Amino acid sequence: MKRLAVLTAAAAFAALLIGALLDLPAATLDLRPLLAEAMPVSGVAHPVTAVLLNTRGYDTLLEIAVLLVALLGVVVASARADVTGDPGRTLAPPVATSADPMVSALARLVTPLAVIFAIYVLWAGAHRPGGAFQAAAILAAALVLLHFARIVPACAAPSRGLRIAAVAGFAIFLAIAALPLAGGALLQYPPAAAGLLILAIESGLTVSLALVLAGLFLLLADDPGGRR
Amino acid sequence: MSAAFAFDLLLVTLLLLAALRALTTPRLGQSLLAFVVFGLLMALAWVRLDAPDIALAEAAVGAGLSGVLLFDAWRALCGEPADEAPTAERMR
Amino acid sequence: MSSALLYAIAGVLLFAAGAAGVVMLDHLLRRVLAFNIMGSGACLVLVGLAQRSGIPDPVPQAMVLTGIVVAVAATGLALALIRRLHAQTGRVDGKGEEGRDKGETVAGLTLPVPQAVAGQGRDD
Amino acid sequence: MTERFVMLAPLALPLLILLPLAWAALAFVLGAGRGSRLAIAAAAVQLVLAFALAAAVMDGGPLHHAAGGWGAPLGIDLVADGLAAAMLLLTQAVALPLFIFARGYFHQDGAHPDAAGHHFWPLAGFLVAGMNALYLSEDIFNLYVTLELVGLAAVGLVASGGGAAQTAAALRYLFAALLGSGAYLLGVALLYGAFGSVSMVTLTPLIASASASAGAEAAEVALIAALLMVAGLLMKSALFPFHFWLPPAHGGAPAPVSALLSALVVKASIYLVLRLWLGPLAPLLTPLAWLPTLLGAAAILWGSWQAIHAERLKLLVAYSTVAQLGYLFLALPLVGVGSTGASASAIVTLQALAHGLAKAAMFAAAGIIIHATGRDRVDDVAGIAERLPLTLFTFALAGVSLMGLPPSGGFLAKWLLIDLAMARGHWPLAAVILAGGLLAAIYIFRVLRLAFLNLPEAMIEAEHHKARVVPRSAEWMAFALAAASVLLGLFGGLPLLQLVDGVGAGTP
Repeated sequence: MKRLAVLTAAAAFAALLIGALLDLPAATLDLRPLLAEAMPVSGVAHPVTAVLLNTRGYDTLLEIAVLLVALLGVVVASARADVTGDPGRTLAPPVATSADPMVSALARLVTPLAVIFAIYVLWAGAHRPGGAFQAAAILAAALVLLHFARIVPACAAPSRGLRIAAVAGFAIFLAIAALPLAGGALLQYPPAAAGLLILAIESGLTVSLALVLAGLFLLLADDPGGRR
Repeated sequence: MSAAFAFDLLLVTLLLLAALRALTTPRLGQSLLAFVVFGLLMALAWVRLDAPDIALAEAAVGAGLSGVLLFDAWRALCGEPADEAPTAERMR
Repeated sequence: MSSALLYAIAGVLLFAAGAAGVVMLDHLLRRVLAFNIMGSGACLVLVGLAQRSGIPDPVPQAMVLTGIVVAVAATGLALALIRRLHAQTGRVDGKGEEGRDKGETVAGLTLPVPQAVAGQGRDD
Repeated sequence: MTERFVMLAPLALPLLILLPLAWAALAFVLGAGRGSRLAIAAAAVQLVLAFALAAAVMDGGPLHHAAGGWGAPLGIDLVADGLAAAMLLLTQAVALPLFIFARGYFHQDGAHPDAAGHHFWPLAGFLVAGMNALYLSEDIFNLYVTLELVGLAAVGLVASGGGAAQTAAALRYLFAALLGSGAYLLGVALLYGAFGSVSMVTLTPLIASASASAGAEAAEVALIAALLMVAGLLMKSALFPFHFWLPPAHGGAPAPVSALLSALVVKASIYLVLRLWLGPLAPLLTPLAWLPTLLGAAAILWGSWQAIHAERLKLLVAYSTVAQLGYLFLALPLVGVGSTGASASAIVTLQALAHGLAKAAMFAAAGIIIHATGRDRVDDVAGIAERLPLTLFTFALAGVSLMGLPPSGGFLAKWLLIDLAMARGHWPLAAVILAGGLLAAIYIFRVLRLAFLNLPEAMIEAEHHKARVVPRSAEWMAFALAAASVLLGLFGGLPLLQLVDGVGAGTP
């Protein structure tokens, strides 16, 4: 009964909205010309990167905070139920089973390639599609592969070093966002230095995002508390 | 109707079918598989929408990382994929 | 109808299906799928509607990239919580929630008085 | 002093966001259970900043800050008007005493912090940063990101309780929050598709002209978008009947977390409903104002009823939140000013502040009581008056504000609301407000009556034996919050109303 009601409501909603969209006139305002005007001083040549790290860079700053919060939540959820007040415990016991040799070989082969490809994608982001997030996703995928090859262990909680590395990109971003406050607005880069600052932010973010994204997986992979 | 539009129509249909399958198929494993297919089709849709950045991110994250996360969670929740049948019944 | 509008319409359908799934489905992993499908639908509407003229619009594209990251973050958190719930109760569905307002039954199981004492239960 | 305050104010907008982000990240690096002193020091600075901001807004009107220097519609603008300044003040004013409380609560054993508090500090930092960012943003997509930041941080905090009940409550909360923000995001997408902007300032005239011209298709899409956004936010605000996720989440979390969530987090999405409803979406939604009001009235009655029958102490307090949130929706059809000259939004803000302070105090007091008795039953409160007189007094003071007894802030807000409702001829609203006060009195006196029961000496002795003592500082912080809620009615109310209504603000 509830199912029928929900399905009917969803179908009615979709029909109503699609009907309204079919004769929706063109948007009143167009940001494309505005963005095109801003491009020369944005510090990058690729418009999506300009929006992501310059005109709406503040969104991205908060978005990284959301990722860190998710990582924290995963750390909370993977804490063992019997956890005592011992903040020092970091790594899970090593995994007993050995990896498939094929997977190991593949991981050793792919990882350097992934690093090179990630650096390329990061660098390309200034001119064409690509950037920090995509590069980080590639690195994270490599890390997950290394985990399957039993080279990178799963963690119960990230160690101090890992935490610093995971936060470093966010910290760099935060510092670069705060610096212009001395004379202007949050994240207002001087146009001459914009390109360099964006590259600095993106480089930091690539490393940190890769660790956070891989962390979401590696913390989960260590089954919390085991199955009772 | 141009060929490009016909392709879009086909892609949209497949997208909806993959989503429906992911939501309704009784076996959870197939459902997750349908979701990964859905992610790849989404990446294709982003290419058609002139958004290669999103396509790259969607393929790497939407289909790749989320897929791995989901399959790993499924394995942890339901034991080895081999004994899926009894658990899958409970899933419904 | 332009191709972009077609994708926007598909986005509406995906959103509706995903939202219905989040409300209706019992298995928590399926709800995560449904939430992701719902989010993808909203993203398609955002870019599709903005590009009805056929010219790419970088502003909504950047917003969608942000949205995807947020969705991954939420997915990771949801999966971690689901796995913890499974480890603690053996359940992976959202059933038996009716009794939960009283705080005694969770996921159909009767639990000791919830550790509202901030995890102090161990030495009581 | 005041001049230095005002000079500081324009910087307060970005700093209130950057500072908590920075200390949250630092607390994460420091590791499990660390960072409490850092958080307390930073919260004190934030409180000063919020005061400076409120003083400057009171003197000179709204403050603007264009992130990236672009300005809307291309960039994202931060705006602090009276309403935002008041909410920022509430957030910092509740956060500082609660952090001191939490430090005492989680660190009772000295070196080893409680497991539930391991990740409290970074999560609380991100939570506060998200709320501050939410109050300051005028960009509806940026607001989506802040909503997710607040939502995920709150879910993480609920889960930090550690038990199965908390995990289940956190999941339920997470799915409700994700459904809500998903609907909000679709609304944003539709508005961008129809008007080409996500800035509220830019959207306001565009939506107004679209809804004025008869038969415009854009208005139809905009209406659907408005309904989606508001419905999503109401889900996150736990307005009846979307309140199902709140009692287990707020009632099950560790006390400092419950206090943060009940006092602050739900207010954030309600603030956004008001901001949108009275701002850009007003031309579309004004005819529907009775709907949230009706639900608000239902929430007051239903929440109070559940609180009266709750078996667990914290669940009682959580249901009281469901009821008290209802008041915040009563004012929507009352736009304009009453005989006292205070606008509906100013009165709602006053109620939000009074409830925020009182509820933080009440959850903190409940936490202390539960610590002392080791159990979370309302019946176990028996005899607590002798053992924890200060905490019981705190509970009673907070209750005074929730019931709406003079001279508390809750009294002033409810009295102004009744006055406004009568001035508009909406006497049923006045009746609901009075009934809500009576019902609140029932559930609060139910606790107080038990607390003053005389237990046999032997039982008290036994209870004392297993008592876990919360540091005195924690008890005093809870008391300070309750006292602030009462004093708000005596001293803070009028300046606050002026702040929100912009009375006395010179032309900038």
